[in-house]
Amino acid sequence: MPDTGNVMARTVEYLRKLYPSAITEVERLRLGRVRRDWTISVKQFYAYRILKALKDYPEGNYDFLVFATAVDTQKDPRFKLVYLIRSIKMARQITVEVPVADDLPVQSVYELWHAADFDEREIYDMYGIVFNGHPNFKRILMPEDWDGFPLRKDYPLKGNQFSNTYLDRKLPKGQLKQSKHVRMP
Amino acid sequence: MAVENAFITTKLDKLVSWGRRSSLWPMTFGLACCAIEMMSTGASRFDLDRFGIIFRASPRHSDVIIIAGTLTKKMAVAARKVYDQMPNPKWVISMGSCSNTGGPYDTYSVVQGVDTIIPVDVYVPGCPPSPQGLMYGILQLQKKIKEEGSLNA
Amino acid sequence: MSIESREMLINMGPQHPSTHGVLRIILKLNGEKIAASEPDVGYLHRGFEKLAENMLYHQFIPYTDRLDYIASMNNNQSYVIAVEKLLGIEAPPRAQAIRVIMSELGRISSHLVWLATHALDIGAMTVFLYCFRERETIIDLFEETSGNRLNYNYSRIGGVAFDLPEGFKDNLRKFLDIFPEKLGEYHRLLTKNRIWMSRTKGVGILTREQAINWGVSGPVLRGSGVKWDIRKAFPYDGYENYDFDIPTDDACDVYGRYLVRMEEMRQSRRILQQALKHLPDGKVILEDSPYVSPSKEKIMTENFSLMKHMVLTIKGMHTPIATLYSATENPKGELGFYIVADGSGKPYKLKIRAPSFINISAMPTMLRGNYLADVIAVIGSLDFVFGESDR
Amino acid sequence: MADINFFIDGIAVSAKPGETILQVADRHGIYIPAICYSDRFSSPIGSCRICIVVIEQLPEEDLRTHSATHHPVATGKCSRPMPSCVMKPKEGTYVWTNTEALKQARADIVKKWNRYHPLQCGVCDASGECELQDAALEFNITEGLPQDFDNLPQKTIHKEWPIVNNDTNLCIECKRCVKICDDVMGVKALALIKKESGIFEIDTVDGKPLDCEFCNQCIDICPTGSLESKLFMYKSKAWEMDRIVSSCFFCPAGCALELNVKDNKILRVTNHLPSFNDGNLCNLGAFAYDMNEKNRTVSASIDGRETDVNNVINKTYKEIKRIINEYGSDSIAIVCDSSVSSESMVSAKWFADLVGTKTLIIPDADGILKLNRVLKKSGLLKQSSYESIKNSDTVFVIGTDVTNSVPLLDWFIIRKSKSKAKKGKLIMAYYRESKLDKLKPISLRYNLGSERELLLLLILKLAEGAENTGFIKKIPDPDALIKITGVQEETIEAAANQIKSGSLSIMIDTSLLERAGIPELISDLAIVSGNRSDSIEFWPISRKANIKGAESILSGADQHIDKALFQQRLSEGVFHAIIYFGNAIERILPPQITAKITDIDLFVMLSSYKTDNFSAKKTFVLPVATGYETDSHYLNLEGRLITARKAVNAENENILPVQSVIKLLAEKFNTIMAPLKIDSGPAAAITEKLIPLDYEYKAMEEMGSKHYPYKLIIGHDRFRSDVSTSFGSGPKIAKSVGYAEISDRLAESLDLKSNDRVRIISKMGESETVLSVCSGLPDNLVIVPEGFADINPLTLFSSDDGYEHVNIEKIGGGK
Repeated sequence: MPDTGNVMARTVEYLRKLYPSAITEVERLRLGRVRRDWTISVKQFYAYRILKALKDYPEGNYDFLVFATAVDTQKDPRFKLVYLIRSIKMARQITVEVPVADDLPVQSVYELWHAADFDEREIYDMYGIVFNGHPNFKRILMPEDWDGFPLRKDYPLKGNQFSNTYLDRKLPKGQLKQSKHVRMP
Repeated sequence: MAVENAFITTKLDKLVSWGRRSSLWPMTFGLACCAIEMMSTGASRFDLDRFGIIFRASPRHSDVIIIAGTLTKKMAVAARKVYDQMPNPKWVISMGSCSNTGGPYDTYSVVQGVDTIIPVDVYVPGCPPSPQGLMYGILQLQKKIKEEGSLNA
Repeated sequence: MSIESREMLINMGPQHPSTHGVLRIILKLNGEKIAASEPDVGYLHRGFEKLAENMLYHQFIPYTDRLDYIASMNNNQSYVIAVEKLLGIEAPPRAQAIRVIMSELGRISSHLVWLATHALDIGAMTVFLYCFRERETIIDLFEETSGNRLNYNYSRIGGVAFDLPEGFKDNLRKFLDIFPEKLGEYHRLLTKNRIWMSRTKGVGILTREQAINWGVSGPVLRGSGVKWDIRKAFPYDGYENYDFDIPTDDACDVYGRYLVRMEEMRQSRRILQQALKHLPDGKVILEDSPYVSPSKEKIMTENFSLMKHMVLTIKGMHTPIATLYSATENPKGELGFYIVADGSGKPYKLKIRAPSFINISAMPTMLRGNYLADVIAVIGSLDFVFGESDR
Repeated sequence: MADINFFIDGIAVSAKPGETILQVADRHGIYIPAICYSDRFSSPIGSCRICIVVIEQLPEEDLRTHSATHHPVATGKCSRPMPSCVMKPKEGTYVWTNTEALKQARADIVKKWNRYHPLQCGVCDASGECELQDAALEFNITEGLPQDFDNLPQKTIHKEWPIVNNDTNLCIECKRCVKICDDVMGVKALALIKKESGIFEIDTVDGKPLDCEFCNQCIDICPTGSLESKLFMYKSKAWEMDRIVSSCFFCPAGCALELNVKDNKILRVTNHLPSFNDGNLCNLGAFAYDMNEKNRTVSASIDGRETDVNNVINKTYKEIKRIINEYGSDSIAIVCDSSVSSESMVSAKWFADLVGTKTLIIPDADGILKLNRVLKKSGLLKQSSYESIKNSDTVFVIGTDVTNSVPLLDWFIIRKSKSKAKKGKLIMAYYRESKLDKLKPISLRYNLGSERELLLLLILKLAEGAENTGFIKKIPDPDALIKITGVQEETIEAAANQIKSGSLSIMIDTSLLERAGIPELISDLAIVSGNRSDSIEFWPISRKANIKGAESILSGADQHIDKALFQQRLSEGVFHAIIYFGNAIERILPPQITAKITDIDLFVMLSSYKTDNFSAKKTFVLPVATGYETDSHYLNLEGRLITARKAVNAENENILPVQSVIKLLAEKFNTIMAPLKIDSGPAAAITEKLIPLDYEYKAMEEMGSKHYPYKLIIGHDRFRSDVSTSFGSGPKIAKSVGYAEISDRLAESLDLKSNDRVRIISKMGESETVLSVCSGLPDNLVIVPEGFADINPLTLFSSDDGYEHVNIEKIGGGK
């Protein structure tokens, strides 16, 4: 394993030099013996640039996107995009958080990491955040004619009117019946 | 004359249902965890072939469809289509809690019981049911076919 | 005379015997060759992440079984490690060793299922029967430990549910003794088999750069020549104490991935042997921790233990307010849990980084330019499970 | 005083004067565990000692050398553990909340509680919301104290108490129930009492079975399962129920509450929401929840025969059409109860517009509308707010027992008197003893019926000082007034001085306001008190939940007529059809009116509850959903729009929300009903122009005679049943039969005892009931409660003056 030293601090320093006002918060997580994960919060305006800079980070590219997801914070702005990216060479990873509003499209990172392909579609599917510059942007887990974004906090677990009548519309009449069993709440 | 006819019909009925129940060809409709147990049932240790059961991949070949796993709303449309493609007589085994009732997934995307979209003959409980359980379910179906007779199917 | 040719769209799945579940692929064919393809997933989307937000941390353990249901033990382990990290606790050494045993057994069993189905799809029926024979031995080991054949629900936050049963060590030792021979059997059947080689070599190429860019993990990544294993990079449950190698292959094709998995089974056996040899004594769960329910006996006799148990099962534990990602190396690849904890008994958000999901996304790259018949070879080599991919 | 700066756990904080350490920590987001503390109390109890902290007072030279993050172990100069809920911080001290010693001490306290705590979490109702359970986990108790099994303490289980089950074995003696009973409710029924065996137990103060307001507050605040509701016991576990945040609609206070629902059934009511009612609820809010199930109208019917809803709607349409064609649209009257939701009222008004009638009656809103008219003239009309009660210098209650009508206001008044600031004084003008008399107010105990005289006296006293004469055209003789009211002159003087002293909240019964002259007098009183619209608040008090909604609807409506006019037109035979929105019309309107209604051609009733003994020539009944079965809105006394959320599904598909029924009916008229728009109350225009109103005083007529020597009034018992709430079982458990109350002296003179059956006779008729003798009543009064099946006091009334002259006769012996 290469000598990484305090590589996380150096990474953040590098980013700060590139975009002085992009990073709003740096959080270093320590829970018991948890390994050193750093989390940086980035303004949406700089997000793509910061991620690109991380991918091209000279000491060891953050070339592996572990996952991208979103969190419905129920605050303003409503969502927070989360990218966890990893440098395989240095065996280090960094979390980039980008607060975004629910009505503004976000720049896709597909061009940086193709791994974002499915993840970004899933974020759209589950949260309704729209990405610009994605080659095949549509729902992924839910049917394409689905309405509603299930992982939003205001979406009920057991579904809404739309989801409960979804099959009524999809299957011919007379093929559906009420379930026999009764569920305890 | 009438008596003779009835005699022959009963015998034929028995013969047909014997034939049917002894060569149940299930359509594999493996959806989730239960599919693995269904595979185990068909594999070396439990060996479903000895019951005359050979898994088929095409609905056109099949007599019985084993719905093995969680049926989601996205998949339900396909499930119904596959069922409709099967020739009569056809039977349905619902394998596992998910396909029986929705199981632990009382969520927006899961069909709460496969019997809401296709008629089920045998429900096999378990999460997942053991291969023995599935075999018992299949034997129950054979019993059912025997008792129903071929004319009612 | 000229023959007019045009591209043809073929729909494969979601009900197809060799898609290993409910994958649908839309293939654009140029003659026999695949010009483009688009995998369509989500046919088994059950709402795991939404469910997790609506239940206590410990209630979610049985659900993790049903992610990658071929390697349930590994999922359990991965999830409880994530929660343990969040809480800042660590399981006792014996529990950690037991988890390692279970997860390595799970890896072998998962690879056996992969090999069985992969070979069956390509046409080798015998391997299917052989592999399931060996797998049943492992399933029996799991069954005597946890009580179930498939979804074990064995790991607990702070340890494991029960200690190993009597005779487990002997049974495991017996299995480990015969396993190399069986592995050799598979090699003899496939590795130098002409048909096998021509069906797999040079098929489904995913170069090193592509593999990293597509974010694939596990044997698929290692099959593209990247030496990356979470067990080595970010060790958990004492993996740093075991001596094992990370197999890689630079062929970047289906055959390379096959070799990697075959070798992984051998390495798993090595780990298992070490774990058996150095299995520590002691407790299997943190008994006095405020995050762990007391033992049944205590609950029935001591009111404070009963109260503790009641609160833990009704309201759940108080977690720190923190965000955390924790991953383990599963048979399919890197299974990670990203937990946003708001201090209550339920996760505010739980993202499951499913290896299958990401691995499927790389499939069009591998398929491009291959023949239609190679689709199932590529699918087999990716070894995905839809419980995990669609969640 | 300046803020006090000190440190909690090394964090610099500042306390406002009077704040305790716990409050400061809470404000700064520092967690200190506490069991007996609740911010619903005016002062801390200080009994559990879980909130202990150590305080480190360093000499000044040490202080300088220490950084803010130093740890107490370093100095060893800590105080012994002090309860932070009581301790006030001192400048520059270091407070440590979580040292190892404190953790140990807290664990020891919990161990002591646990020592003989029964091992019954599995069956205990509190399980899942029990604070002792939480403590066991929070302080991670892993070993217990040794138990002496030969000498297990045997504590009492009070199974004999009504509604409340008190298992003292589960008690941890935190005294929260004692505190809330005394401090918030002002009842003082419970106490921690030393028993003969030397053990302390929670028991009633007098040792008799509990006999109180049954407000559920002690049950709600009990940290363990010691106090439990018998209505809820063994019905469900806490975690199995969905908690639906809703609002109470039994009185116009509109308290927030949570309905605990399981299997489409409301099982209990809890409340821990931050709201203006601080989580407090009264007996109705807490126990009348099952009125959703009893005595319901579940199907549409025509003259008692059950039929399809659409059939009834069809027939209704045809009948209305026929009546309009024959007699014109003004022959249709729309009557609406004022305890129904705003949806009902808006629908009623909308339907009135649809059929073109000019008659819309909401009977109980008459008084409030009269007051509004007067106040608008004098420029005092505005929307009151609960916050202002807390700040006002004087609360003047006249002619109403707020405890009984709107308990929320009662709690505000009690809280005012209990709080340390002791700001504000209460003037209680009421003809009988009430709960608020415990607070030692300026008590104006007037003779029933002399409210006008009392107000006049106050105005005269106030006008003297303020040189504000000319309010009353004909000034009556004060001595005569004093004689009529029966109040001491000094007391009136004291009350007048208090009224003058600053901002004022006037609480007055709406039925009082219906009487001639009272609204004018109230307005005049406000003017001569020297207050302007920013420092005076009017609270028309009524039991009707949506009285403010009625006010809001009718303020903009030109159709409204009052009860008297309605009665007059009714007797003239103007009306041929009445459409009624509400329940049990015979209990809402006086019998003179209801008797006329029975003769009418068509009576359509949109109600949720069955009415057995009322019918017209044609009676159509359409079932409507209750506030539990559909989202409905009410305007509370503050004019705030409150929402009662749907908690359960209706029993069958016949039961529809009222607006849906009207929508179906409207479709027959080929009209499409737009979605209802419900807004909060009318914004009152305030003009700072005070116009003295002229009011001509006429001396009170003495109507009593030797045949009818006593005055009958409608009362409400402790367990405040009301027309609609009487359908629930909660009130009936505490009191199943309605009693007529008379004073002990009167009983003695008539040789009557409690439980005797008596006949009450008035000009209108007679009625039989059971007697209850109690003290604290004027001697000439008979009080009959409303809301009981066996007696309806309304049938005895001849006028709407609020009282009726009656006689009492004994029939036979007691039961």
